[in-house]
Amino acid sequence: MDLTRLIEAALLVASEPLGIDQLQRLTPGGRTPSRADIQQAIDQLTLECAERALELTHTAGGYRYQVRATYTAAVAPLLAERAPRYSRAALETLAIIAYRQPVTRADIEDIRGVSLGSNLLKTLIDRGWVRAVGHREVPGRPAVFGTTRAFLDHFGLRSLGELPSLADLADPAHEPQLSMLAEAADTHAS
Amino acid sequence: MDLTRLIEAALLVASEPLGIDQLQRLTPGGRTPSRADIQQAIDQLTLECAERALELTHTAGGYRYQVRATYTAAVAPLLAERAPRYSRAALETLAIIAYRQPVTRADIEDIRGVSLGSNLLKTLIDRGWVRAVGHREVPGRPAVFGTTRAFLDHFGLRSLGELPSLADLADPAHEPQLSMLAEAADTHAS
Amino acid sequence: MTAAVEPTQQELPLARVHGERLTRLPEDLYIPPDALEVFLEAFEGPLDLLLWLIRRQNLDILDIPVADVAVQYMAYVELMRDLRLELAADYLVMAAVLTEIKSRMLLPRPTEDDTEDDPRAALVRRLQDYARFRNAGQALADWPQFGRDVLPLAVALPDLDLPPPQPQVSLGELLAAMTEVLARSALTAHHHVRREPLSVRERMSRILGQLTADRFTPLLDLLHADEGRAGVVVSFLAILELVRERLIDLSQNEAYGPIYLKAA
Repeated sequence: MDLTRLIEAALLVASEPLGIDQLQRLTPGGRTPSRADIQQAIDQLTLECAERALELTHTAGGYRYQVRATYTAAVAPLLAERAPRYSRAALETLAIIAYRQPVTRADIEDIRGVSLGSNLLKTLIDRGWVRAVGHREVPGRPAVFGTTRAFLDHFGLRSLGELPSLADLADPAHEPQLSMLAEAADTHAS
Repeated sequence: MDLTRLIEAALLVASEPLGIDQLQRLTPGGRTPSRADIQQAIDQLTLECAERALELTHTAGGYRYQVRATYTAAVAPLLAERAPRYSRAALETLAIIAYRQPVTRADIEDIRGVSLGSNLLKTLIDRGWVRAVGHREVPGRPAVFGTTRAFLDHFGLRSLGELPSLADLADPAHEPQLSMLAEAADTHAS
Repeated sequence: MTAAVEPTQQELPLARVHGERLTRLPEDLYIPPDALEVFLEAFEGPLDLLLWLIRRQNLDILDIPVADVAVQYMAYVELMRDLRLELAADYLVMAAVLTEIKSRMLLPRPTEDDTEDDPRAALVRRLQDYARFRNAGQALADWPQFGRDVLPLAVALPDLDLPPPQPQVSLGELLAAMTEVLARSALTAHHHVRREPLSVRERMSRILGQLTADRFTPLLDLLHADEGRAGVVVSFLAILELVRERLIDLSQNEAYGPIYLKAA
């Protein structure tokens, strides 16, 4: 059985990204393939996708097939459920944990200037994006939180280093929904 | 947007087969494709699969991509499907059989202090880890059970003597001569 | 309600001029309360509200006219109160901070350019820090997400008659189970758990498996010289134990004659 096809089959049906270690468990003809063999097969498969609606990406957890973003809007009506939307509070909290990890709940509240809704961290933990990674040695020994590999996989990242640097984000370039709402309110006002 | 690629994307993300009617709801450039257009695209996609690990199948419900059956067995071990776990009762029964064999069902019940579920021994026998090795000459001639070669193989043991020792565990009842003799034998054997 | 809306909405454009006093323009204004509520509830806290006030007027974050901004901030907080929005205590804490900075700004400072002594410095740092994460949160929201922007495949795997996955057990689990059993039986105490070396118990099973109930097997067939003295001892002990536990029958037709075994 051809290793490239075997890897293709595994990646087509896997529900999580597969790393090279995992792919080495595919043993065509009873022989464990070398990492180089697998890398070569992956390169081949990546090439084969070039003209197609799917792509082979490399994230922290390994390799994953996905349908290119170009087609998402067109095929979305065929999907059973829509992806959930996360609140600004959740995304800001996630960003603080991603960039400043490990952080305590108090650190997050300090940066955001508001106390954290009780379910917010739980939502991120249940989603598998955040986990308690230890405790800070201060009174009360509060838990410190960090992001997970599932977080990187979800955002298609190989490492946290692929996120834009905080310095680049310092410029208040874009005003999100808020300004649009304000304009709507102003329009009503005048 | 190319109709063929759009159909490819739709078939890749759909969890159910899609019929031509459903595929006609994909409207690249706002134009509803004809059935002939769709058939042509499907033929093209079928052709593209020829050398690959997946195939485009046509069932009563419509078209869907699936991995060729040749690869199922090879990739199955990699899939995320979690193996079930044995109950505590099953683990204890297995342990008693391993450490105290040959034992009857009544022995096991006596040691555990509870009666044994009817399927429990059958589960371990079906798994190939336990077998009836004989009968005890008492009324009813109950079967006595022992562990098998497959049991040793699963745990990577050459013999039961390699099982972790219970010597350190609190066990007041010690058989003097017999065990000393046999331990001497073990020492010789190793 | 109208009265509360009025000053805020009218002051804002005028507050752009640095240092200039706000002029109240008495004018009737009306914003549907629902829209206003949605708008106000969208603020993620006092820092968010302050940032919005500053950016909306294109103010320099490093040179915030605290007195003006404090007035506007309080107007919004009052508005939230009037609308009976659930007002986080954090908003009131910030109001106190602004008031304090405002009063310290009135005190003479050693040098005008000394930013370290600027009473606004701590607030500016907090605002800048929050602004970064506010943008970072937005960047994450915009980032391509798996399942939202790029879609997972739902390619079927044809179901061959594969055996269902079997539970895996580790030696550690097995030992833990036995430990548990022994601990319990020690507690109940009515049961006396016997222990023989495992090599003997294993040999007992093996020998039992070799014997049948309908035929006698000579003892010597079960003792293999190639296992060495130790192996023979283990087999012999196993046979004795099997006899004792009434798992096998042992027969000898004459003194010193061959010994035969059969399964019970």
